[in-house]
Amino acid sequence: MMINAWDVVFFFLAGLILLSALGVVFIRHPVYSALSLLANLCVTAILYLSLMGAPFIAMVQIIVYAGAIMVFFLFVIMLMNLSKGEYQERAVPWRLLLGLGAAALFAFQIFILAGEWRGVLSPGAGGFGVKALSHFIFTRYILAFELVSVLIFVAALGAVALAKKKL
Amino acid sequence: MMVLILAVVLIPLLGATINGLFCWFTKRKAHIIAVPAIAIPAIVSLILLARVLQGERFDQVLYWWIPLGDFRVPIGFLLDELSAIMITTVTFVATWIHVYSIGYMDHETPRGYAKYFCYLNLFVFFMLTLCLANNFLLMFVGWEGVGLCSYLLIGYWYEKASAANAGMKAFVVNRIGDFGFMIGLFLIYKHLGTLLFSQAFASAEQLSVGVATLITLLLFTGATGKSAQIPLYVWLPDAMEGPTPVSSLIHAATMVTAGVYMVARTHALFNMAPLSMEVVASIGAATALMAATMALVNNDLKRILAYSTVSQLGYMFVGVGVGVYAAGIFHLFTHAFFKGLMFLTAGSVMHALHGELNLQKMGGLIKKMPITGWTFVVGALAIAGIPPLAGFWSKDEILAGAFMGGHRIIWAVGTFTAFLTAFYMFRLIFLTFFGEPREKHLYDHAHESPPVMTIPLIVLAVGSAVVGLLALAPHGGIVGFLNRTLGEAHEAAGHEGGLTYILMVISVAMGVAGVVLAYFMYMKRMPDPVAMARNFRPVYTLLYNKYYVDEIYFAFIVNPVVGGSRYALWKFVDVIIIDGAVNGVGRLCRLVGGGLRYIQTGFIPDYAWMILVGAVVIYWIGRLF
Amino acid sequence: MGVGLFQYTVLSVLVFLLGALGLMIRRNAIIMFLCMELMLNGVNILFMALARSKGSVEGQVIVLFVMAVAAAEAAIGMAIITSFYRSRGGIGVDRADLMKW
Amino acid sequence: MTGGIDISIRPLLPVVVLTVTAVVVLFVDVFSPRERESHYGYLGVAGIALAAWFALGLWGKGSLTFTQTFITDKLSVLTTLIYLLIAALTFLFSPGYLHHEGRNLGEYYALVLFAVVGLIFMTSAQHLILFFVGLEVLSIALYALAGFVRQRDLCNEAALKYLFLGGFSSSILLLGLAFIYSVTDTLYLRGVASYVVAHGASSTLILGMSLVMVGFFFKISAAPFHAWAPDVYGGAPAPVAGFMATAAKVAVFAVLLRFLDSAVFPLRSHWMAMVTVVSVLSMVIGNFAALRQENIKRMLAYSSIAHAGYALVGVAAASRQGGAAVVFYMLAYSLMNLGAFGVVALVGRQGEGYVNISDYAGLAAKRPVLAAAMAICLFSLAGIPGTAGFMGKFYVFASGVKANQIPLVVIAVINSAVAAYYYLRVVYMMYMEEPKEEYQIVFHPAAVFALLVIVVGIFQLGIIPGGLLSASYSSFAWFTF
Repeated sequence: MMINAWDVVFFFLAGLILLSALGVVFIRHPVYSALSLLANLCVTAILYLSLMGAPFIAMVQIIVYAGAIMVFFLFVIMLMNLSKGEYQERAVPWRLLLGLGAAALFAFQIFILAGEWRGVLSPGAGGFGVKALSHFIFTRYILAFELVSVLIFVAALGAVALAKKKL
Repeated sequence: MMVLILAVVLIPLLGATINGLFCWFTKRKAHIIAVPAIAIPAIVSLILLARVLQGERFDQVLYWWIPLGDFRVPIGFLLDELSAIMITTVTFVATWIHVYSIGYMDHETPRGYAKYFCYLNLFVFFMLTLCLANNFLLMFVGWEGVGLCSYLLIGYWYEKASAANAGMKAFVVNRIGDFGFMIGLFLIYKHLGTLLFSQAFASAEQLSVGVATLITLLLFTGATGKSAQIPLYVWLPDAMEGPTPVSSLIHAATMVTAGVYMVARTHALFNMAPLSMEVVASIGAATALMAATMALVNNDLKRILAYSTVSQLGYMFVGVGVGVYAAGIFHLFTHAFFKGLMFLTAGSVMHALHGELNLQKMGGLIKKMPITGWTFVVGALAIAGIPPLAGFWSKDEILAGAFMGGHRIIWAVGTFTAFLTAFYMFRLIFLTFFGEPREKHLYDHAHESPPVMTIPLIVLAVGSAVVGLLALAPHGGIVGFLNRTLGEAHEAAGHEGGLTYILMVISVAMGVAGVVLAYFMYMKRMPDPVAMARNFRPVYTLLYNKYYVDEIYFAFIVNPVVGGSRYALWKFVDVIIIDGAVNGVGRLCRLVGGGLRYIQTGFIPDYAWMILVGAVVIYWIGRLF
Repeated sequence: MGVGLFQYTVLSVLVFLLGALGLMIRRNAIIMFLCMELMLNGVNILFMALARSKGSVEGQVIVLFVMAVAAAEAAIGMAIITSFYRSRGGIGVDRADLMKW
Repeated sequence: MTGGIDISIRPLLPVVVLTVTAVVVLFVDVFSPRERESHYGYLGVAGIALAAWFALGLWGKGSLTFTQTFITDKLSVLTTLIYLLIAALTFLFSPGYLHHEGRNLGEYYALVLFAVVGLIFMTSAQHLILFFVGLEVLSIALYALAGFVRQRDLCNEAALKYLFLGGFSSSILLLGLAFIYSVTDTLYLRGVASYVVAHGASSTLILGMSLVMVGFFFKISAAPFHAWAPDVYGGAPAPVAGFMATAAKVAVFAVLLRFLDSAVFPLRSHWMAMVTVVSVLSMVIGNFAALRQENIKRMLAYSSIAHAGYALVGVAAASRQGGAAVVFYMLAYSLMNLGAFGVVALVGRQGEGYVNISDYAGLAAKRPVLAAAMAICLFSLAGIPGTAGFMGKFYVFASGVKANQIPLVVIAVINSAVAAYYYLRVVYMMYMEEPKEEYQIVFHPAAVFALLVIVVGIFQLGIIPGGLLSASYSSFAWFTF
């Protein structure tokens, strides 16, 4: 059986994604944890770009997630200027075990269905352009798209109401 | 006729609304609203009864309460022989109890006074709804409503912790019974597709015996709660914490009989389920006996009456259980008079003695309060089954029905209970009204109650004396009248034949024996020969000559019964098993609740864990089915 | 056997579950929030893979919506965490213990 | 490219009005002096009234617009009216409360209005992504509202808990959507159903369905996804807790019914089992935990878990009657819960220092009207006949019986018998205990008016429920079950 070069890319990226995800979960310091998530999001964007032919989504992922949201997170972390004692959590083994157990159960129930996922992904570029995307957004998803504007507005409104210094 | 029925139901509601909303205005004048609000329906009920006597019936839907497709529940009323008797009884007794309350409650705060009458009227409204409903759901509304009013009225003197707790207990125990009723009601809807009495009973014969048994047993569960039968009777003695007129109206004359009424009303279903009938009769007999034995040893005036009520309700269930529905309802009818009367006299005694209820502190009160005393004696004679007073006729009817129906054991239990009934009632009388006063200062302050209280006593005493004679009215008397609705019971239960008279003699003898025994036990030791010998000379001389027999009887029967009831029944069965079970369920619930609190750690990661595991569980449940 | 939907689904579910695990074992509110973003990212991977395997761009459109939702949640989430930090002087969720039982 | 879009503004009118009102409130907030702040509530109520008028105009005029993603049917109109009623009542309760807390800001009213927008989109959505975005609008507004009195520690805690658990559950829901999409190629509700009819069920689809239902169950606070509810309702400002406990629940029940019916009805043997188990767990856990609560808000929260369980009996019936019963029950439940939380808001006073059941001792002697309103709400919650709560329960249970769910109904009836205990404990406190101290309750006329509306509603639904019952019944006319 020949090993496809694209498969190697996939497993490499998947490994990086999982590794950085592990980093998010297990790194103690919030800043490094956040950076790990940043790495995770960037690698995911590369995955979208390289294997799924979705350059637009990849860009949005980088700009919105990595650019805006992550900077926001980091900003808040810096703002709080946490002392070492605050982020040094004691590891609670039984909680870890219980959590792992629950996650394992959940993974088990999902992975036993593997036989039902037979779709094949042809790797590489040549996906959909922005035009195809926008077609969907402005037909089937137009109402949802409009609603997203309300969503963002509500989030901003709520954030201001909760966090503004003087109100 | 519709207008009259609506008047009967709605006028008490109107009274309650006025006193409820404007209690700050009506205050001490609340009775001016409340008494007519119940007296007018009483008069209207008599008119309705007269029209029913002429053969009129009424069964009509006012409007569709739930008007959907095949699921339709109306608000509608049914007036037939059964409900006519019920509403007449309820309104008549309630009227006099309202009048009595004017005197009894005059120490209350003005607003409390108005509130009291508001609750009382509201209660009558729900009771009449219960009696006049033409479908199960409306009946259930009345059923829960009387429970609610009972809760409010038992807890009326809420400053007393015991009163407030008793109210709570009554409500919760009643709810346990109600859930049986509600499930029974759902099963009726499921199997018969209707909740209307007329349709349900007409198609009752389609039910299989098993389903009918299940339904009737569930309905009977409701009845045991409301009518204080084993095992749900525990609330009734505690309910005596309420004002005495309330005990009289709700916990003796009307609400507690709702279960009996319901069983009689649904007799078409019970007829389909012989097993349920057996259960009803057996529980009724067991309750009658057990409550009577417990009454033997109690020293609390109202509690004795409460146990006596439980016991008499047991009789009524024996009646409906052995199939002589009319006799059960007849006993309900007479019982309303004499038990209402006895509670009111007890209230009168309390009123005179500043709330004292202990028999051992009383004695000789008849000299101070002759009307109260003698009316009580009338009531006691009635309950003891001494002819020609009311209780004799109805109790005899039930016992004869049981015997003729082949329920010999139940008959024997009932007859023995009749003996006990007479005994404890006269023990109460002798200790309270006769003999030497045991607490001098209480005695000295005792006084007869004002006329507003004594007139209702006299009226009800006359009622207790004469209503039994309705049994002798033409066309089969009241029983024949009720049988127009309830259907002829066993053919064998006819009134002819020597056997009937033999049974009658036996039950009278039992009653007399009880009275006599009580006399010897409680008067002989503290003789007041002048008064007693004059009043009871024939009985006195008769029994005096058989002294040793009585002594043996006492040693071998009464002592074991008394001792047994004290230690085995009251201490063990009542306090530990039944009270324990009912309270234990409550405690268990609270314990489970306490345990459940600990999964609520307040820690977000734990909650997230619960959600994830819950998701797994839900998925597997869905997948496996 | 090339890389197919199966591998992508496994990847996405693993990322999702790592996020969930983080929510279940961490106590630092900000890191828990990062883990929530991780969960959403996991779902995104699945939607992207579905878009690819079905040859329909719809999955990608959904991803855009999920990103918008994530951004909104981040805004409100940071506000709440800031507010919490102000009132409790820290962001350990074990400080949120006034309400239990 | 334009052929596929059918834009029609009429069905959106209520939403548009609400959005505009929210923006107007914010503008007024900017340009108004601080003293006139209490008028936002009335402005909001006016907007709600206008929206309700437009919504009423849609009754009976069904439409399916925006490339079949937005449906206007009787169910959505009826529930829209219910949300508007809830929001209006919340607005009547809020000004007094917020004024005391020094947080009577335009943002509050705008957030509530936006939450209603989210609710309307959720119930009208025929496409699961539209539903999801609507759900998020609602959730984010509620996160902010839960922590709105930000100087109070409890509020912050409530907001934090709701944020994390809400986010967690909506991620799970989203994963479920992904699985459903992977199987059926569509996220239209009807599309899912036609796929199942054509191709049969697969385990992945059941997985997706169960994950989506976890999201629903979380929002209606059904056990075992209920753990957030007591903490969040207990910590959130009382009017907000009332709003969360009612509006969101009504909406999610409506969506649950829509989803189960339109999308996965062919899988009913699977979801009926799930709903049944969740229903039993909710009733038992909610009731038994409520028995031991000393804090009245937490008690009401646990009771709302139990009520979700009762209403799920109607869902498990999987019948038209069951659906109608659930909608009816939800309105009844909303009224009585809003009333109870409204009284809590009034009695709690500034800082909600008085939210223990023992703080209600003797309320009846000092504040008879307030106590009477509370007692009526509690009696209704306990299911005393003559009140809305009884009628709702009866109708739900009857539909369960009809659908042969006898054991479930038996459990439900037993539970409602147990429940009487803890509701009556509060009544007992109010009417049968001596007052501990002077009650300094500032009556706000708007709040009293709201209580009046609620009490009248409770009796109206309990005594003459016919109109609403037929309305909710007809709102399921096109339902296949």
